[in-house]
Amino acid sequence: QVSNNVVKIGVLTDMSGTYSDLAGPGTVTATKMAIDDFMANEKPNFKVEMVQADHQNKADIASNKAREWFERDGVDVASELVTTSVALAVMKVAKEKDKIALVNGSASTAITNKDCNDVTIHYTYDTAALANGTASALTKQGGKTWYFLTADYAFGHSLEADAAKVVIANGGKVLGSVRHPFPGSDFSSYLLKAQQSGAQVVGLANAGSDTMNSIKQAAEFGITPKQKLAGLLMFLTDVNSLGLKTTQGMYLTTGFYWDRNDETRAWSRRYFEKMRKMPSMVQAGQYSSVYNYLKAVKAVNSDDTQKVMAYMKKTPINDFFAKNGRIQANGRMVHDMYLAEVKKPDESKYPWDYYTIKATIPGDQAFIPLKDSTCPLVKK
Amino acid sequence: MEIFGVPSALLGSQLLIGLINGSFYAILSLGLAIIFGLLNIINFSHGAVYMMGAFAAWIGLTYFNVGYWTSLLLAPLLVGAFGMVLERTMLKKLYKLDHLYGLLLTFGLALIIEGVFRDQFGVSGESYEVPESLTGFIPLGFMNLPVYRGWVIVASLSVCFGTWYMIEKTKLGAYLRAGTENSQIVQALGINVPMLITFTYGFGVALAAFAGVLAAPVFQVNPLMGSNLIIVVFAVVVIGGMGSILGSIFTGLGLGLIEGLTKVVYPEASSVVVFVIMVLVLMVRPNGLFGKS
Amino acid sequence: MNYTQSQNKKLMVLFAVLFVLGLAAPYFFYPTFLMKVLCFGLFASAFNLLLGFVGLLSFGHAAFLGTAGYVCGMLIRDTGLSPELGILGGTLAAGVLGYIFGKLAIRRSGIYFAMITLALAQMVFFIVQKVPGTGGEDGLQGVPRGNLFGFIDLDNNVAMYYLVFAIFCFGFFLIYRTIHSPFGQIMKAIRENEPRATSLGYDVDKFKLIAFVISASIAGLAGATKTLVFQLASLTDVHWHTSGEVVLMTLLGGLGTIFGPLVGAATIVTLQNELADKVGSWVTVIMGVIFVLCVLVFRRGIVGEIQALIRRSGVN
Amino acid sequence: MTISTSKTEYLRITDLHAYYGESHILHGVDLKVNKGECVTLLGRNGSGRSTTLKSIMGLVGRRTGSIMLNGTEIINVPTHKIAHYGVGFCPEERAIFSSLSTEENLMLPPTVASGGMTVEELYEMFPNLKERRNSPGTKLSGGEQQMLAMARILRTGARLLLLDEITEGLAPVIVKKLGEVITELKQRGYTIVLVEQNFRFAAPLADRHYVLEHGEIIETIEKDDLQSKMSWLHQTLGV
Amino acid sequence: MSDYILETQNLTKDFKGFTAVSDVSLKVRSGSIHALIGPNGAGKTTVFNLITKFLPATSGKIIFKGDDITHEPPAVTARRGFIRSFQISATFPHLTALENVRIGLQRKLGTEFHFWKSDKSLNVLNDQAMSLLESVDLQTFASTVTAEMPYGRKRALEIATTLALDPEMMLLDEPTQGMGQEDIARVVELIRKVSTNRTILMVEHNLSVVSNLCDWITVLTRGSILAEGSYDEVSRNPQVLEAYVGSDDMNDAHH
Ligand SMILES: Nc1ncnc2c1ncn2[C@@H]1O[C@H](COP(=O)(O)OP(=O)(O)OP(=O)(O)O)[C@@H](O)[C@H]1O
Ligand SMILES: Nc1ncnc2c1ncn2[C@@H]1O[C@H](COP(=O)(O)OP(=O)(O)OP(=O)(O)O)[C@@H](O)[C@H]1O
Ligand SMILES: CC(C)C[C@H](N)C(=O)O
Ligand SMILES: [Mg+2]
Ligand SMILES: [Mg+2]
Repeated sequence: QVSNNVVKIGVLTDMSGTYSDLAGPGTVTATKMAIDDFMANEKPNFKVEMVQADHQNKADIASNKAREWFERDGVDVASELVTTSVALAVMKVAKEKDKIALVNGSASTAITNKDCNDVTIHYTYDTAALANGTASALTKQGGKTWYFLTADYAFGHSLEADAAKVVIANGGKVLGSVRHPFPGSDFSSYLLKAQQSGAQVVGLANAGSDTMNSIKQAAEFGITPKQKLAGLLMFLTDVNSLGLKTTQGMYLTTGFYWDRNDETRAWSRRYFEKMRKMPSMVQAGQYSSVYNYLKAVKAVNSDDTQKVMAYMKKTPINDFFAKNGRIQANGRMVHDMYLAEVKKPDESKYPWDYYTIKATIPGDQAFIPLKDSTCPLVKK
Repeated sequence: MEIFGVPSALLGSQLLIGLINGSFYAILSLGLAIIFGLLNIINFSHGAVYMMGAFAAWIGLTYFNVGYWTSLLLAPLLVGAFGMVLERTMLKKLYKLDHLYGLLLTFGLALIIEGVFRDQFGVSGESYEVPESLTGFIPLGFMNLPVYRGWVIVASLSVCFGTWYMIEKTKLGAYLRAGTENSQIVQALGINVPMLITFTYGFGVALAAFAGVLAAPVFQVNPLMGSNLIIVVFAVVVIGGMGSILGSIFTGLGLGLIEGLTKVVYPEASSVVVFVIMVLVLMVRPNGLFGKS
Repeated sequence: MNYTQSQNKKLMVLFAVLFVLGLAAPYFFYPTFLMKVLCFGLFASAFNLLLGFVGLLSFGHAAFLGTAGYVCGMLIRDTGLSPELGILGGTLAAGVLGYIFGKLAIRRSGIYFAMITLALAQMVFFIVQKVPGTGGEDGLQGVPRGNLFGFIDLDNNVAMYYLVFAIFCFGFFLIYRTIHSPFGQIMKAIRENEPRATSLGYDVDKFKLIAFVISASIAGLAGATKTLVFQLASLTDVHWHTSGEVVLMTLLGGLGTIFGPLVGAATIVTLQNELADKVGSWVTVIMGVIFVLCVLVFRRGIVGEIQALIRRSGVN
Repeated sequence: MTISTSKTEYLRITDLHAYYGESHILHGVDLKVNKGECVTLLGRNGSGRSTTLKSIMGLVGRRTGSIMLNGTEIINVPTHKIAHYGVGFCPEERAIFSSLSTEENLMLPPTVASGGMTVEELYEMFPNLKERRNSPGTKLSGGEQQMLAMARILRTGARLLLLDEITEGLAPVIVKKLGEVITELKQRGYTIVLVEQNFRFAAPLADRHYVLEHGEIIETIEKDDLQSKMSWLHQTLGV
Repeated sequence: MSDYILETQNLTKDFKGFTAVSDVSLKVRSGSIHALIGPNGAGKTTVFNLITKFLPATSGKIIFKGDDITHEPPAVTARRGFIRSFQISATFPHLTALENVRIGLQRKLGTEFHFWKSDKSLNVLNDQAMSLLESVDLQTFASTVTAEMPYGRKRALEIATTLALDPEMMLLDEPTQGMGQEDIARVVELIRKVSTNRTILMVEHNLSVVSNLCDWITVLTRGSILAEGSYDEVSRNPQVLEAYVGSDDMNDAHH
């Protein structure tokens, strides 16, 4: 009963902008891998097609494209959707057209809280999980006073707020914060403020090139190593381009690390063959979410949104990406997160050998518990 | 001691930082002003060539083991030569037309250059280390000034004032200024204007590339590093007075300072303050601070 | 005289043909795409009124598009106004903003005019980003289309299309009329020789200001309509890239031609739509190449080149 | 100033056509100037006199034909090189540079040969310029700019002067002075092509007059034949 | 009301320490043709610019028909019937000759701001425009785009456009500059023709034109008035001869 006997997956991502390294073309490749693997392993009686588009991090382009896909092209699911504004816009269209949104790159907890809906799955990570990993680890290690450098937009605010909550909950104190325009290039004056504040930890509630420039300049002004820098959101790609010399010793939280076990290594090597880069958590999450979506379609033998969503929400996820992952009523995919420390240059033995996994944060500690969700779908 | 509720030490350090950023603005807007002056072209690709300068340094170091100091000389030369090729093959055809066309062409070029670099190097960019000889701090009392940042100020101020001197006080500069107004007649008076134009464009581009090399150790070397900057640099040139050399230097430094202050008082507005100033200045002085009517 | 009369007749025939095509279009093309083209076509036409016929390069036109979009969206979503009133409100807001911009910028000329409009638009961007209720980076999402005059359901794409088409025709006609009016005649004179027009006793600034407000209002009309179509207003609409894009659309289509901006808008919108998915990150490179070619080879723009071609073959 | 030098051919133009874009302006101009001679180009507005001078300098879009300067073909030589061959051009729009002071304007063109006038001589000739030497070029009055444009090329040592309407807008007292200057230049062996409306000024200076109409030379009048052609000139040009 | 339509009182203009016009008190009699002559740099153009408010005066007053207009904006002054021409020809190059003149006429129609009206509503002005073109002998050029007209004809067109406003007073800055003899004669005739019932103030170097046309002459040197009077008076003034002509016969200065 799959309509037209084709399941159409749309990959809507940032193909050329700031997030194109951590998501972008890599997620397209991951999607193709998922489809190919699914076809080979599960031998379904329907066809699977993929379409892709570049949303350039613009909510309007994304919403247009999604509308066009759903209305005209018979796309069943819009996936990846990096950056929160894009995700929120596409979620609205998906809801209106009764199609599915699989969110991977975006971070904001709003997706499964006040802006949640019943056609969305937020898969890879969110700001709460990041805060619960990095912020709590550092506070527990004795970094009791914090100063935040925050990108002045929804994502930054959300990350700062979540991290501050965790710091305070662990007995720490937030000495202040400064909001910088997004995107920025010179962070020295904010870093000086952070320095002047005397905080033990400087929390970077930003992402991408903002984080990278902050880290680099912090070293230049001698902020590190006197004060500790916490990159609240750092991807493997960021570490790769900054280099270990600059990032060594930093803590970060990730939903996936390629070199964690044999299963992750096996998949990542296959990915590497195609992209000549190791996957970020977003790219791995994209594969996993698409694969599991297709499995659900096959299981219910329908691409009907409600049926598929219902099946996915009740079926645990077990693959190289997640063990015992489950999708909550609000659309949040709950799985283990990992606290990683960046290796020193001389500890790194082979290419892409960047992290030491310090701890596994169990899913229910990493993500906001369902009872605390502000999502209207969650019946209290 | 406190000023505006800000400790004066913090204020001092912020002003100094502002000055450092201002020196980037100054070199970039200087190049833009020179190009606008003689070619009547608003060089939208200025940000892209700045980025190319930074990448030239990075590529030099990574693949050819060319050090910082050599790059500081070599990158502007290479990128400048690239600029000259652009001028010879494309810009040349636009001189008789409205400004608009030059702006669009260079806008297109910027898209191409940035696109190609993005495809080659990705958007996260690359890291370039501060050269060994310029690491460390100068303790100033109210802050530790990284030696490298100090060097940035020194280098850019020398380049700016050297350029100013060349243009305002030498014969070559007189040719340039005259060529700015009526290149046909200057040529009829016996000066090789096409060559002059090509070199001027090359020089302006080289200045941007020089700024790029200076910036490489401070900022992440990134294909989009210039496109974020270019609008602000435009604003600097306009506030200083289009085509005015001294104007762009002083305005660049001044705006750096003002931006620095804004970052202390109301950091979110630091990206818009330059535009507020631009409107205010143009209300009072329609041709910019140093512009001629 | 005869020549222009026959020209006029041809133009009228062309208008009629295009009108019929416009009516039939949603049955052949994807309506949402057509609506986007019409909105940007109107926006570019409004811009062209200023640059192509008055000679003022505004580099901040996105401010009008965006402000109207946000105002319209907020009126409809947050105060529950009907779509027609929302659009009206957005258009008025853009007109008022145009008056303010105009007052501040009109005395400057050339590149200074362009830059001061850019600066003002950057401030608008900043304000839109900061003001509560706009949704900041996320944009103003979830604007309901509602019912036109209380009974036409705009969630129906075809109904929505005809509304957009009607709005486009209205705006387009207003621009055409303005160009070919007594006012337009003086505007032309001012563009050709400003000091002379002053010396003939015309208050040049006032003319420019009126033209600016008309252009801003129509840009606003386009922006408000766009918000209704996409049910969303975002920072892109007020970003300087959009101001730049409209320059490109106008130029690519043919500066100072009646249909150029529409053709340019259609071309760019199509390119962005179709190309982005096929070539991935090379899209910016390809766009760049198109602009470079357009400037170096087809300077008159698409419509301008076609006109020149017709004129040449007509002469021979 | 021997007879032989004054008879050497210095400039010869053969079948010169010039175009601005699509409009064909000169339709086969032929003329020649010997060393040390002064010739004028006469004609109504728009007859192509300025275009002839600009064609010699290579300032016109497209040209065909031949321009021989002192035995060298220069039609395909870039403008700045022509100047270096010793041609000084005083354009009708004066083209004084506003970002340069009067003195910088004066000093701008490179010296192309020895024997040009010194700055002192020039200031003596045009005292207005001396007085305003430090003020920006375009702040000069119309007439002062005209003087400066003329003075500028006298400094360089150029031996062939192309002068376009140099008396335009000048007070009679200066016009008279310019007449004396040209006489003196001729004595010094300069070759001069003069485009003039002011026939009263040009007539006594010229060795030969070329009359242009619609981009063609319709008449050549030697100095000695001037009297007899006066009424014809009156008719065609209204002088 | 005095006989003088325009008066300046102690008009002075300083350019950063350089006094281009100093203390000029000029009186222009209604209905006369008044010439302003003087050596280069005397300040003639500057006086013009001051009177037409293209430059602000440093000090002094400008009085037009008894009203002090010193600080009025230029367009307002123009609407008083006080129109200037420019030293370089000032037409609207891409409009036809007829349209050029119509621009002048349109103001009287009062529809200049009507952007919602069709431009066909301007056709009522065509007859009037045509007759103005005839008055300067340009009827054959009516539908020619101005850029394609010969220089002399452009000057004539400019005058026709100015006449369309039916000005009481016209200021002409070197109206014959750059013209051939034939055109000069035509323009002189034209000026004479339009001067009926009007006042004309002109700057002119061509003394034959001045002697031919002008009722009254003011000679400026170094920013101040050196002499005033009829052509005969002025041309006999030895100071004028020395400063302006450089010989003892004014007739030497005729072209
Ligand atoms: N840049 C140009 N583009 C197009 N046509 C031109 C250009 N310059 C001159 N012309 C045309 O060329 C013709 C000859 O002009 P030219 O300047 O040589 O005349 P002239 O004899 O010097 O007259 P004038 O007294 O006006 O200086 C005129 O018809 C003029 O309109
Ligand atoms: N804006 C200005 N700044 C400084 N000096 C100026 C300015 N305008 C004119 N001058 C000077 O004032 C004097 C008078 O200039 P003006 O143009 O009025 O002369 P003019 O009498 O019209 O001369 P001409 O007959 O040569 O056109 C000149 O010496 C000139 O250099
Ligand atoms: C780092 C980014 C992928 C996150 C994105 N900026 C967001 O808003 O969710
Ligand atoms: Mg001429
Ligand atoms: Mg003058």
